[in-house]
Amino acid sequence: MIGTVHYLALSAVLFSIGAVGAVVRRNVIIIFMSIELMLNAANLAFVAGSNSLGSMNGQSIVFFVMTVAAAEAAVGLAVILALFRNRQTVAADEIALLKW
Amino acid sequence: MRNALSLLVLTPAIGALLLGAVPNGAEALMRRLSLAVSLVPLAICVWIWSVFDTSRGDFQLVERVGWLPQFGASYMVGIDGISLLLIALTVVLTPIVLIAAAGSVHHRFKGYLVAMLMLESTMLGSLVAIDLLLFYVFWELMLVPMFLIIGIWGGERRVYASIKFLLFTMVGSLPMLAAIIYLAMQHGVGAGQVGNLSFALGDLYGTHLSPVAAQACFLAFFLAFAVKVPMFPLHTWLPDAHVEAPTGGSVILAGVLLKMGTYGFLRFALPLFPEAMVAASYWIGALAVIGIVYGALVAMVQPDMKKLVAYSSVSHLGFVMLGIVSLNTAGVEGAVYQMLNHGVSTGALFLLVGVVYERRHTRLIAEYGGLWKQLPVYAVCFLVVMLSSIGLPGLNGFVGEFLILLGAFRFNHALGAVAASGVVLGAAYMLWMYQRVMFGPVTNEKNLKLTDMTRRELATVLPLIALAFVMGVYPRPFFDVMRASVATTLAHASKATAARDLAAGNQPTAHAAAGASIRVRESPRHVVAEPEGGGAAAPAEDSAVPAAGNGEAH
Amino acid sequence: MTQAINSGLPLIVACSWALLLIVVEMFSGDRRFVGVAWMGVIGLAVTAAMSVHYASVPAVYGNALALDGYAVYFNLLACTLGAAAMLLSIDYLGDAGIVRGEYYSLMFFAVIGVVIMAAATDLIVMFIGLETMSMAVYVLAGIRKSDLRSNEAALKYFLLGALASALLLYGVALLYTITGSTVLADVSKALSDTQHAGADHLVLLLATGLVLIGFGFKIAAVPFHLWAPDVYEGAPTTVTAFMATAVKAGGFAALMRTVLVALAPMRAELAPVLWGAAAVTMTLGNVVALRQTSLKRMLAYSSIAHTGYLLVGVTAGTNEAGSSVLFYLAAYGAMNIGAFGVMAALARRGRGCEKISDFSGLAQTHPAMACAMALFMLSLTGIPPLGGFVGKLYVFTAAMHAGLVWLVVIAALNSVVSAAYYLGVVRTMYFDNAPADVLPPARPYAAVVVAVAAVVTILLGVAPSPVLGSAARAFSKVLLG
Amino acid sequence: MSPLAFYPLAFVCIASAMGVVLSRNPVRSALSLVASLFCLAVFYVFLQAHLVAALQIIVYAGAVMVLFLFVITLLNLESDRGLGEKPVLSAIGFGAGAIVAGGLIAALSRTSLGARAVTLVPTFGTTKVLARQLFGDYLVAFELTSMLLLVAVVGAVVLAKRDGSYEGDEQEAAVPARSEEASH
Amino acid sequence: MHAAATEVTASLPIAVSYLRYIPLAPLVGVLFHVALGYRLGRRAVGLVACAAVAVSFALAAKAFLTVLGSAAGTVVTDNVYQWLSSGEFTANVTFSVDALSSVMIMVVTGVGFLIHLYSIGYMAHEEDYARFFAYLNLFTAAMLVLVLADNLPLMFVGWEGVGLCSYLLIGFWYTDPEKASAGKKAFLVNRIGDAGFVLGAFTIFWALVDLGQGSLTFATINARAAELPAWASLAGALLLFVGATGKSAQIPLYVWLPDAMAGPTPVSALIHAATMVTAGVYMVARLHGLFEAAPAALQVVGIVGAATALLAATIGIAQTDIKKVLAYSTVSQLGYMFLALGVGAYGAGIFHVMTHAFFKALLFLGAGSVIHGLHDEQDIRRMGGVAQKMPITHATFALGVLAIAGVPGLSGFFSKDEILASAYAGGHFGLWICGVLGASITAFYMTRLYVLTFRGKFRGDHHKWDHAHESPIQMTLPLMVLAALAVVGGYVGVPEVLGGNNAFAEYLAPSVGHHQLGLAAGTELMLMGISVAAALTGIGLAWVMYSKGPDADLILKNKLGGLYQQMREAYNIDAVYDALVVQPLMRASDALWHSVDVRVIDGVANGTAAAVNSAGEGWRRWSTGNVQHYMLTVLVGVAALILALTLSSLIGVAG
Repeated sequence: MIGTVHYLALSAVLFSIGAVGAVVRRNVIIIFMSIELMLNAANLAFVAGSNSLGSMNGQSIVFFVMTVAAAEAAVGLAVILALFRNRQTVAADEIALLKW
Repeated sequence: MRNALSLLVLTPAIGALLLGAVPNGAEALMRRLSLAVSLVPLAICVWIWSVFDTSRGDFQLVERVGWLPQFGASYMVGIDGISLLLIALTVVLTPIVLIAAAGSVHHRFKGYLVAMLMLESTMLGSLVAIDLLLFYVFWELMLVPMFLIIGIWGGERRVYASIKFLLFTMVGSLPMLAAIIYLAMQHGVGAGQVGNLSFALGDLYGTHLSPVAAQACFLAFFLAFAVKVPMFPLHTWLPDAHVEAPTGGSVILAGVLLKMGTYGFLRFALPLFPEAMVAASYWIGALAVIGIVYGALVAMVQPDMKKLVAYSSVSHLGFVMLGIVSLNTAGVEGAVYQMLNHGVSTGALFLLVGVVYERRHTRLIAEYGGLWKQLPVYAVCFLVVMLSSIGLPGLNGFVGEFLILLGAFRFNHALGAVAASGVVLGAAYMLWMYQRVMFGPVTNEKNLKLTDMTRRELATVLPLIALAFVMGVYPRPFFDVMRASVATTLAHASKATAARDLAAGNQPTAHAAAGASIRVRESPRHVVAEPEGGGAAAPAEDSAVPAAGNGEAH
Repeated sequence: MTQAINSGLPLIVACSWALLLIVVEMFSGDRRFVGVAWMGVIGLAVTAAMSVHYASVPAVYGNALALDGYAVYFNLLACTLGAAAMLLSIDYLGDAGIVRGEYYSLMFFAVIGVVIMAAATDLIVMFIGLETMSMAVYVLAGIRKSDLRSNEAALKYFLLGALASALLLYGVALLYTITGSTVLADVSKALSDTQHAGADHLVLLLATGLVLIGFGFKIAAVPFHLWAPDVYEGAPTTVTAFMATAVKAGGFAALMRTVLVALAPMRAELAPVLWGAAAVTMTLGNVVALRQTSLKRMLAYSSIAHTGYLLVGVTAGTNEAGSSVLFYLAAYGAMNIGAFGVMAALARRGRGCEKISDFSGLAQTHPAMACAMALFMLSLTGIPPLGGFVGKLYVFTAAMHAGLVWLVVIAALNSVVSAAYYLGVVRTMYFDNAPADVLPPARPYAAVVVAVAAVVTILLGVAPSPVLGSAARAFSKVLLG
Repeated sequence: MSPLAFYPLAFVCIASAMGVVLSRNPVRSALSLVASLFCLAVFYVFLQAHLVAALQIIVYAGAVMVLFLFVITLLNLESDRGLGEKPVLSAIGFGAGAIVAGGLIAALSRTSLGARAVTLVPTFGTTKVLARQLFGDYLVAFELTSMLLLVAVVGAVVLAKRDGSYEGDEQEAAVPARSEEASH
Repeated sequence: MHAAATEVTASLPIAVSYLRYIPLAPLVGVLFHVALGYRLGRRAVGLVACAAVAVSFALAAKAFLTVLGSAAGTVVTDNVYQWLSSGEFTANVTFSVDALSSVMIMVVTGVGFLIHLYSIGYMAHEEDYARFFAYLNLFTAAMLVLVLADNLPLMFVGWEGVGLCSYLLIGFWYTDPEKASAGKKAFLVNRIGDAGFVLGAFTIFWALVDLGQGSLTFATINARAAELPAWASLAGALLLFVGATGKSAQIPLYVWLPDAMAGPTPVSALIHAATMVTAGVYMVARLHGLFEAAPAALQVVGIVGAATALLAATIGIAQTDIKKVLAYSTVSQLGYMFLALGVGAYGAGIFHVMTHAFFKALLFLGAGSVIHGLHDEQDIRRMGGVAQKMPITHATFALGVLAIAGVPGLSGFFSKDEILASAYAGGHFGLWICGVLGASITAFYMTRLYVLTFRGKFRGDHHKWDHAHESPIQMTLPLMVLAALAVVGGYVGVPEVLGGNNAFAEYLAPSVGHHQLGLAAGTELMLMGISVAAALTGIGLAWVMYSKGPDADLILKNKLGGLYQQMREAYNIDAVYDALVVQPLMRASDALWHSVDVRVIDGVANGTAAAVNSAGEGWRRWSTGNVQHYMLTVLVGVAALILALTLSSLIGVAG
């Protein structure tokens, strides 16, 4: 029988994949997508939690997380756009002006 | 006047601010104003001296204003014999330095005067502070003006020297802050709650620390003060600081700043941790003696005059430390007196080196020779000051050194004997330097063009020479002022010292009896219910405001 | 019901004022948006005043927000720092090529974000507050669009911020799953119940770890500090000033409430982690700052070091330690606003004022500015009798009282290292002589802010009792039981 | 929900997540992200979170991912060489990721969650109940999110809209791109 | 208050207030010279200098007569003020004159006055005139303080004061580096002695404190000496004796006296013959109670005295510089004085001090007059026949030679004989033999000096001979007075066996005790005969060998072989000291400075700074600017934390 633990395990896997994706990829947008994936993993955990607890709080929290994700997407893409307009690149390792 | 001490501390600072407003052009106005400002503390000091009650060993003219009630720290100032003498030294040296500055400092003159006055203010502050935290505040503040003086008006390697001076002292003083906090906390431990913390020195005398904690705190205090003295292994900042500092800076650095270390031992380390201090007296004595011999030996081979005088300071202050550690009246009174002498003689030495440096812009002994013929007045002044520095009887150096050796000999024959050799070595390097500079034919033609001392330079050196003679021939007034205070300070450690002396095989010195006989007025609040009854009863701190009010509901 | 409304008034007024700001900005014609700036400053002042006025009645919204003493203290702190940053920006923006009026509204929103974080008693509301603030500051960091370094700063801050939010969120999710609620008080009660001790212990540990990491990023604790130097250096100076002071204060407000209230039962396991974080952060911040040539980047590492000192207070976790952190944040805020203010005052287009060498000989050319900067540097080092010293003293005393003797000794030695680079700046200003092209005269607004900051730093040192008292009162009711 | 349905769906979801990370072409990774979102939506339905599932598809998959695709095509990014160039970085990354996943799963497998047998109310997860909660307990949070979105929009406009602060636009007002170049 | 010496009658203190002016007068002179000297010209300076010493002489005479006139054991004291008091230690400025010090102040002021007079002539063409007389007056003041002091600390003030003046006066012609370093050497060697003196004083002081009466006045020391613990009195006495050897140029610290000849001749006469060098003798005599309490110390004093007497005499034979010969002769005569003290004959020692002051000052001033006449010629091998040119100097010098040789009838005979007799009576035969041997060698080298200088033909260059002339009256008058004193001086202490009543010893009895020889008249006369014979053989031998000229030295050289060369170079003890002490010290200090200060301590300081900087540089490189690295750090941080927490909780659960 599939219990809450399975769902949480799945969310953990998704979370790790997102984290790894954020680290290994050069393309900034892919990094951003990986972070979105991590957020979705958290959503899954919330829903699984609310299901196991039987209280609806989890689901309203998911609602808030989605709005935050949307807002983040808007600002993030705007930042990436502004950067692209100046540098014509989205590769993370080429954006290294500020160091040491 | 009610709060003489606060006035004493604040006048130079206010003067410095006034000076800041003076337009850059008016050099003459600046000189006169700065001198006038520096004379005010002198006047106050004279007044304090006249009103000072020499029979009382505890703090007088105590003022207390709440500053940080949450911590139990308050702006609490007071003086006793020892700090009065050092204050006198400071207020005498600063006007002299300001007069000398006119001749020697050329660029950013106003900044120099402001820094000097701020320095005087902070030094006086740390001498009058009897609240541990307030002392720490002034102790740290002293560094800043000195750092600027060495850094801005110094010689070639001034930046390295100023940073080295600063970091050496800070490495020493920050663990002390931790120790101070721990100590203050221990005082409050009775009531558990932080509120009843107290930094007032009077309260802290009786604090009970576990032996390990006492040892650790003592080591922290020792490190901070040993760097300042400077004691043997921690002294390498002094030659650099002296060589690179401008003349006025060196005078004040040698004259007063070095005494902060030894003053710290007498005012804080000894009364707060008597057992730890007495237990450590042997190895501190050994370090002091090493310092004496090492300082003298290294001074022998210095090519640079200022470095030589710097190492001689290491040697002289080795003597002072030896005197303090002997923990008997003769030794400690000799040590306090030697602090004054060193301030006078080494201050004068630096002024004289400055005189020649202004003309030839070099401090190398090899550059000079046969100056006596060219500058007879200079040579005679240099001779008298040198003799006072090597402790010729009849001048001030002898009185201090004689008493220190007397006390040290009582403490430990071996240390006393080796220290006596320091006297011989001291004469050796000084005379050799004097001969290479003053006697012999004029080797370097540049020396032929040298002019003798100007009236301004004489005005700075002659008072010190006169002081050297007076202090050598008639030291009574100085000893009267400090007698009761030294007895009280030693009374703190009397039990432990007596035990140490018994162990060392000679009878407990009469001072233990003398200490007790000097009527240390017990105030009920301070008597710590110790099983042995007497012991380190804190001396009555008859502050006007009862010291109990530390940190109730704010 | 009315009582709940009028005590929530400060927040409502603040939000509406921010909206008003956007509208006003649309209609203001001149390019320097002075009017908008003053509107912003007045708005902040009003918010602060109202929150103090209503502070007497601690309003609790369900269990989402609690405008208690703690929140009011941070409210005041954030508003003053925000107002200072806005005043600094008035004539800095025009010259720095930022022709966006929204600058002030975004900053206003950021302040509101901080207030929410401080007042939140529910992890989710705190998260939303955190995100509001972060969004605003991401944009502010990148607001000078034409400058590559500003874009890069915004990108780095955004990416790492998003990652940290994801981590924090996942931690909260796990906590929610185990304890059943996201309200701090309930979480704390649930955690202290025995039945969670056994099996769920490890998950709870991991969850608290993740939450700590989320906040650790915000206050730039090591090893999550790497973004701070780059972002501080890239962003416009006034934004950096805001970030270093108000944003950090917000981070600490949230961290303290979470760690000391919600995760209080877990503190036994957390203490070594916090202890380690504090020590490493202090040391790394000070040591790397030694090697910096750019003053902005040096101040970034110095703020990391001060995070370390603040973490000492958080590690101690007692009532006294909490109020010491509150006071330290105030003193630290004043010092940093002043230091960045001096930089903002002297910066001009084309002639940057970011490298330490730009300040050589400042004492001769701008004595007042140099003196103020020296004052800030000394206070940051902890030289008495300035605010920095009393702050450190208070934190050290609290930590010592909580038995963290060795941590205090490490902090003491760190102060020595910090003396080297702070006084390195003083050395450059006073010892070296001025270069040929002298820095332009200081800007009026910025000079005022610097002067006020200097006075506050001195007052906090000489007569800190009022602020000490309010900090202690503010923190007194935060800890449960 | 029977294991027969859970495992294949979980597998698809994980595969599409890996697709996001590994695929070289950004468009393909965007689409695989959409696929994983759909799987999640299905899970939500099984977890009786019907409204959330719907929102997931409409808001997330619909709006956000469209925005991503829009930006990707706007910048017409060509595919980069994926993980090829930085083997060390990828190795450490995957290692750390594995540790995180392993640790979490180990911790979760030992929790007492399994023991909670809770029978859900039939109306669990319906819009009415969720709405009553949103406007009841979470009213404050709800209002604050509105402000959050406002900030996001204002920010996006400030950054994205072309307003003459670039060289290309007005020469005079433009700021030399590298004015405050910090020469290290 | 002043407990008298054991066998001395109780002293009756007479409080006066004029004693303080004795040292004050020359001090006023010094101030005058320093302030106005250069402006007022030579005559005024000379006048004031001599006047100052004359005043002291008058007051000294008054004190002397008071002591002489009143009952035995009277002490004239003048308590000026309390100089120092700290804890148990107190030191007052108190001057006191008893029999012993009355003799000393008379000698110091008397001989001093004559030498001041002589210097006016001798230094006539010196441009630093005022500076010379300032130093001379300062010296007289310091010596008077030393002699008049009633306690050890005040004596030490005078003790180091005279050391300083000898440094200044030896290095008077400072332009010549040789002379300057001679002055420095004198001061440093004295300083070593003074260190011993100070340590001795401390030992005694603390021992007395343990007895309950902590005070360093001579009366207390002598009174309580017996009660001191054995080690304390022995150590105290020996350490004080080290001070005495430093000041009175005994083995091992005598090396500075021969080099002190670099100073002007009147300086040598005053300081290195008559007054300063006798300070050590005076100190030991003054503290006779202490030395008696430590017989071993007395033994050491006697042996050192005898050894020095012999050693210095042998060196004297081979010297060619007129002043060097007299210098070594002084060291030898001082040896005699210490020999006297060693055998307990304090009176005889002081008697020899007085007589030696007369004839040695005479000899030095005579030599000065010769050098002055021959335009700074000091090598006796290039002199000869000076008698014809300088009759008065010749006559007075001859008298001096006879006196020092111990020819009966002259002062030297009486004092030296009393010493030898006491040595014999005390059973110290070894010391007695050394004494007699020394006496003959002394007679030998003095006659050699006299013959080579005054007898035979002039061997120097003719230019000098033509200009040679007798010295002016200011120089010859003191010579004549001293010659008279050298002859008459002895009659004060004629021993009973020769019909005298040894008034001098009687007079000194209250201060230093007087113990009868206890020898049968016959033995005493026999001893006298032996010493006279020794003297005459010395004189005759030298006369015969050297009447033909200096080549007689060659005879001695091949007879004594290498020893003679050693004697000529004074056994090059200087080189030994230099190698043993000075060079190692310099090398050590150089090594210390470079290795310890620069490398070790600074090394550590700069090392830590460098370490912190390199750590900073390392961590600085950590922020590479690439976002991926930052993300990686965060991820690794998370992984590390998760790992740590899992492990700790597993251990926790398992543990």
